[in-house]
Amino acid sequence: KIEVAMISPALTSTFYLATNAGATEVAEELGWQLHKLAPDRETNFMAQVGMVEDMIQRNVDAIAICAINDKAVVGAVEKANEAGIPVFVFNSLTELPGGEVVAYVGYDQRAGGRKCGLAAVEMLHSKYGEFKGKIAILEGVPGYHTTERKGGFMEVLEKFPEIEIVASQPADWEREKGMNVTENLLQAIPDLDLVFGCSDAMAQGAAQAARSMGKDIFTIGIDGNPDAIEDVANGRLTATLAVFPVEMGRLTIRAIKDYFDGKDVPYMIKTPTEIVDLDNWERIE
Amino acid sequence: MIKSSPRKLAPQRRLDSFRKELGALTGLILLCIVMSFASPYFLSLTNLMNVLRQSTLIGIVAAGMTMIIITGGIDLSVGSVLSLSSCLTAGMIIWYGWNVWLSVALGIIIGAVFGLLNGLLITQIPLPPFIATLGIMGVARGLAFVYTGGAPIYTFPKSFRYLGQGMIGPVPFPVILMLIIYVLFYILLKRTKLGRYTYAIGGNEEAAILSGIQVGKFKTVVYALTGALAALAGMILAARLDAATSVAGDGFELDVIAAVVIGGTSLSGGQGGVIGSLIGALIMGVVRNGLNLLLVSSHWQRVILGVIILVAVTVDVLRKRGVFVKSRG
Amino acid sequence: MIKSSPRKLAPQRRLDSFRKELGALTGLILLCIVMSFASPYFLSLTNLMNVLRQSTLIGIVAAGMTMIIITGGIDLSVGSVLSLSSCLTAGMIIWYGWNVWLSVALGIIIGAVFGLLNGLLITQIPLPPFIATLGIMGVARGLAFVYTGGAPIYTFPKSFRYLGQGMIGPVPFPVILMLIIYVLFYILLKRTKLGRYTYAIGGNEEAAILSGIQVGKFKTVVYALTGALAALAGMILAARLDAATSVAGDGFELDVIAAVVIGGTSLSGGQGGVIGSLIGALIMGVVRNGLNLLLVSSHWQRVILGVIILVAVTVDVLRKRGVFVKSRG
Amino acid sequence: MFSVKRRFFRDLQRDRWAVRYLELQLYGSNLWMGVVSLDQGYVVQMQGITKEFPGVVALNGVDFNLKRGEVHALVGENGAGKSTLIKILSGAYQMDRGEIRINGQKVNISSPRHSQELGISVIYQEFNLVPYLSVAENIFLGRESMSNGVFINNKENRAKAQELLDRLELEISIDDTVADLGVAQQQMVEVAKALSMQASIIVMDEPTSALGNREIEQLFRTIEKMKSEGISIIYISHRLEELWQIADRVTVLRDGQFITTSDMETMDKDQLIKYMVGRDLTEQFPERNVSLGEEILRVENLSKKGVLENISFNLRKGEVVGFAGLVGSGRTELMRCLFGADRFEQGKIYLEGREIEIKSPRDAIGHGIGFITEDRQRQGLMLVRPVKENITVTALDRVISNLLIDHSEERRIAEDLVDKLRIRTPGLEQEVRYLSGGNQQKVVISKWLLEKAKILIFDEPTRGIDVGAKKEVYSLINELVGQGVGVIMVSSELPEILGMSDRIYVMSEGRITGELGSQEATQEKILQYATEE
Ligand SMILES: Nc1ncnc2c1ncn2[C@@H]1O[C@H](COP(=O)(O)OP(=O)(O)OP(=O)(O)O)[C@@H](O)[C@H]1O
Ligand SMILES: Nc1ncnc2c1ncn2[C@@H]1O[C@H](COP(=O)(O)OP(=O)(O)OP(=O)(O)O)[C@@H](O)[C@H]1O
Ligand SMILES: [Mg+2]
Ligand SMILES: [Mg+2]
Repeated sequence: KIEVAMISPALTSTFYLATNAGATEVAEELGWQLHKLAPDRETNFMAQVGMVEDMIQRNVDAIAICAINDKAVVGAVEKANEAGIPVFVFNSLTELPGGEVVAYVGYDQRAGGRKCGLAAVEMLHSKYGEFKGKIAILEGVPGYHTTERKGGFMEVLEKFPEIEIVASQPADWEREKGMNVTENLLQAIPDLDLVFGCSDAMAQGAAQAARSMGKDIFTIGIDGNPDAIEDVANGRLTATLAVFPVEMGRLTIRAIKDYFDGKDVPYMIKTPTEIVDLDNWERIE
Repeated sequence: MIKSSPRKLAPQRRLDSFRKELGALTGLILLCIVMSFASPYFLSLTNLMNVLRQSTLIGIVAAGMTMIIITGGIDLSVGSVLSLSSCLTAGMIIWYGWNVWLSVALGIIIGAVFGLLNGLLITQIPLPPFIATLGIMGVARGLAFVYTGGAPIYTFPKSFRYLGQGMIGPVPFPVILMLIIYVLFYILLKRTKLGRYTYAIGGNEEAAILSGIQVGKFKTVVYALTGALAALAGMILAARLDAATSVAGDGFELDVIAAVVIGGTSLSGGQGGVIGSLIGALIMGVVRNGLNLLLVSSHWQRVILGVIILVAVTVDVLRKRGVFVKSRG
Repeated sequence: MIKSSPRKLAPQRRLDSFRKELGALTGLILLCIVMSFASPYFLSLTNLMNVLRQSTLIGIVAAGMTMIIITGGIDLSVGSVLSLSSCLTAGMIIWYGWNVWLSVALGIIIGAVFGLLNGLLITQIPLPPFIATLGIMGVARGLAFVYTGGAPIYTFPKSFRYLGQGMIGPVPFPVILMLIIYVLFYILLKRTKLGRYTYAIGGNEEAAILSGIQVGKFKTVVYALTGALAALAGMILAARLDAATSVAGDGFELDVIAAVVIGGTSLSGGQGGVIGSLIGALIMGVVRNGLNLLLVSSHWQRVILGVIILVAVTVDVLRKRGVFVKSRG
Repeated sequence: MFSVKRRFFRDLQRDRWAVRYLELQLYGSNLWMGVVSLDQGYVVQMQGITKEFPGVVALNGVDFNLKRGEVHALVGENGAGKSTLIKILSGAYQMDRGEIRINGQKVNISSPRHSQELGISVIYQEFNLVPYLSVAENIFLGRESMSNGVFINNKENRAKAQELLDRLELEISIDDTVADLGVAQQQMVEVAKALSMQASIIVMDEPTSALGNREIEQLFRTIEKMKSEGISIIYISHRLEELWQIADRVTVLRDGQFITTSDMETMDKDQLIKYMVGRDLTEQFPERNVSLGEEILRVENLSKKGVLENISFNLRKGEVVGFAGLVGSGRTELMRCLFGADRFEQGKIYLEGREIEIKSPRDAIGHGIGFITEDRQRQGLMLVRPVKENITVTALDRVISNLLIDHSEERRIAEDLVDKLRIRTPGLEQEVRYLSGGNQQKVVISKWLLEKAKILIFDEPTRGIDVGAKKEVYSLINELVGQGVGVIMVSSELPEILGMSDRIYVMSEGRITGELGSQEATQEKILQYATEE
């Protein structure tokens, strides 16, 4: 029986639950055994590296990992290489600076950020009939995801100098902080038009804050978690970038299967992303 | 006849003790003055209400934490208990469709039970409070994850949301709740047996035992109360966010402890009071709000919050030192 | 309180004290036996080396933390200091291209300086250790973010990577380093003035002052040492991962404190020793490793780790109670 | 003058700091002038010392002079300022005004360390040992001998410690942990520690208050020896009788004021007391006329392994039963068992004829038993809480109505007791830690007077309290027995036991070795039973 270890950064958000769910689905079809591991929090990469080492001990047949920190996991990947265990990376398309990875499965976060940026510009344009408005950004804990997503978003917005980025504040991926920060920002910037959250949870918090203060602003998140899509459907969240984590999980296991079958596995497997708003939420799984 | 030395007048002394509790108030007022000059948005009614609302969670739990710290203990588990009980309540309401208020009551009872567990570990084994609550912190957080599977539970009925989002006039309902809790805890500490014994235990546990105080019982009650408050804070948070999550309240315990200590309650036990803790919670709220209003970058916010904690407690210590100079090596 | 119990002869007493330090050893051995039955992968040489390697960070910092806890203090800032100094060192090596060992030395000095700062705040103001180090924890973490901008600094030269990845025979270099540190700290505690005074300060600070011990100085040294160890751990981590990041060591302080307490050092100060802490760190390492090997889900891992902390310290307390029966109310 | 010089040189060989001390003398000023002034003059001169605490003037222009090689007693009521004066000398407190000269040189003593360097060593009133360190480690704390300047030379320290203990004829092991020692043994360790400093000035703040006769004799022999070596001693005590035995001169303080200094020989006890309290005080043990009632307490065959063996005794209403014995004879242990603070294995306790079970202090209090502990700081008081709260803590129910504490009632009750026991405090809200030792003791006693007890256990009740207050405690005990309370009094002061008890039990090694009626009891008989194996 084939054993695969699927190591996530943490199981504290819906996202990795979804990737795990997709992976489990396919693994069960194949009759494989899937070990789903994750450290206690998304900052604990010491524990994550430890988990890779421990899985090498268990001599699993393949390791799929979404690194908390792509640089930090290289040593562990090299060890897996030495032990002859193939490594797959999911939810990232950034090449590790070392170690051999069979394939990367993920969406382009920067491109995702760009999509959100475009959506934001569109919203503001539809509101004012011209390119203007004020945007605030809610950042996650500093690191790769925040950098990429915010970076992509900014790439677009830089092209529209009339649209002002009035604030970029930390909310640590947390819904509560997203809410508190937005409440405060709405004080300082009463004519704020749009909040872009680097994750759904923060965007949802922002939306909640606006509602509680009786303000009408646009809110955009990234992830497309089921609860966020529901919020979009109910008009509580303006939009979210769906990145189809379940599909990502499925694709990861299928890639491993193809590898074992000796088929050609593309080095970069891109998963789709799509902006979900009131118009198209019904079509999203 | 032995001449008794001149007795200082009672009223002045009482004022002293009051002033001691209000020590942090000066800090709060100063901070508010600075803020209102620094940002024109600060002094608006809605912003002040925001600050209050954002301080309620820390504030509510700080009331119980104050009592724990006065007994000479500490509780690291409040953040996890907050999360676990809000998740369980959310599950009852949303997954099982139970009556809202029954679920809330059960959630608070669950919080109290975890507090009780802390108390029993601390008094019956006895484990040091730091360790007992560190263990329970892991257990409660883990159970919250196990129960929810890591996904948020969301969309509450309106009645429940009132807990976090309701307004009474211009004042948010949770703020009213917090004030009521503070009135109750003030009376509890100053006017009841439990309160008096809380000070006695922190003042000298052995003497308290030998004075016939059931130290174990009273300590346990204090932890249970705090557990209940943490659960209540969990409800308010869930109601406010319209979602209960297993990651809520991560690092919350340190904020609460900081608020209590900024408020002048000493970690060595036996001294302090709840009014100071309320002020401490408000100070933390004003600082966070202010940093947002001033659009301070995320990285610097952490630095500044750290510095504020240090400065606030330093001022408190120096103020007290004015009264009693202790020699050191 | 003066406990009465039949007097013991000197040699037996000394054996007692040794047994006390090794109390946690029984637990470690039991755990290993259980694990080797539970998982066939556990007892392999590479796995044992993994466990050792995974325990080095907690282990190294626990040596210093033990001294701090013996003085009756605590240090919450070790995780942040670990991160900050590793980021700064990484910056020196990678961004500015400075000499590797100079940068490492500077990084360790920076760690020591933050420890010193803790010590000065605690002894000169004086702030309670919990608060002083809580503040510094925020400040150091914030500075790490400010310095790196939140992005990791990566790809070290090979010479630096040796710190974390090197092997001496089958044994990882950091493990050797940890053992050396433990030998040094054992001697430091048992045979030098600093060590003796560490116990004295924790046992009765006032008596220490009145005995003419410069309590402030010695305490500060202990915090500075721990800061240096935290920085060293930061280097090892960065070298091992080949990247330094500003989020490293989040929550690390609680693991370190747990290891020290599991090892039998009491949070009330005056008692304990480093050997126990090493064993405590290994216990935590074995448990984490074991839970991974047994494929326990991350949600349950938290619960189990919490329970293990509670059980380990409970056993320790009950074992000690066999000797000293304490009355409670 | 020659002998003084020789002593300096012996010091020089004996200890390194003495060299520094000598150098200080040589270079700092004129050594030989110093020695001349030493010869006829004073090692310590304190002039116009003033120290204020918030709300209290602890010392007001006090003068104090100490001659070389003398034992100088310092007496005064509780709160007179004795401990404060010596804490200023030891560098624990800084004075507000005044001047201190050591060996004729003006000094500004800045810290305990500085004071030690000046050759002053202090045995403080409250214990200052580190509980988890061994006896040897405690003795040399801060002054360990080192080998190669890096490592502590444990062997040498232990040898030196053993030598000291032998000199004091102490039968404790140098490797014992201090926490495991009894109060008296701890006190002797403090003495050993002070001796080990080879100081030229030793201050003893109530060294005998925790000691039994045997230890006191040892201590006095040691003091004599030190005196003959030219060491000067400041000796504070409330046990006035012993002053004539040991002291050369005496200085009296009252209310922070200097009253007089005089030779011990020219002073008689009544006069001394008059100086202390400012009025005549006669009849140390007040008359008592109480007829004994029926038996209120009977203890049968109480045993606790290794500590107590087959203890049986009884107590009647209105009776004062004294428990005498050497230190460590198990009296405190027995009382703790009786009070439920410790567990015991066997034995029965009957209260008014009915067998009762006592598992915790609360049970004991519920049965009407009160216990005034011997260690006030560790077992009696909440030091950071106000006087008021300390007084009412045992009987909080009396001031609670409708679940709430009635603050004015509480104040009234507390104020009554403060007046009744003449507790010297600036107010009811003063934190107990700022009271003088004796006043702290009174607070401990007062909290048991609120609770209507049937049986009160006094463990060393007069430890550290002044003559006037002692008499008040005795009157209080009389008043209590007059109301039908049964009193058990544990005391290491034989005169007190003899003067107060209706009956005396003598304990030795955890057993009751004798029972004496008040008529037949004498010091000799008690001592004989007390040393019985
Ligand atoms: N740290 C302090 N803060 C405030 N008041 C103090 C402090 N220390 C002592 N006092 C007060 O100073 C006065 C003198 O106290 P001190 O301890 O010197 O008395 P004492 O003569 O040693 O008495 P006793 O015989 O009871 O030990 C007392 O009234 C006491 O309450
Ligand atoms: N911590 C201890 N370790 C060993 N033996 C002890 C300890 N404490 C007391 N003992 C012994 O227990 C017995 C009873 O001591 P206890 O303190 O009850 O006596 P006591 O007569 O009240 O003396 P004291 O006047 O010191 O209170 C003595 O044999 C004593 O040596
Ligand atoms: Mg005194
Ligand atoms: Mg006794």
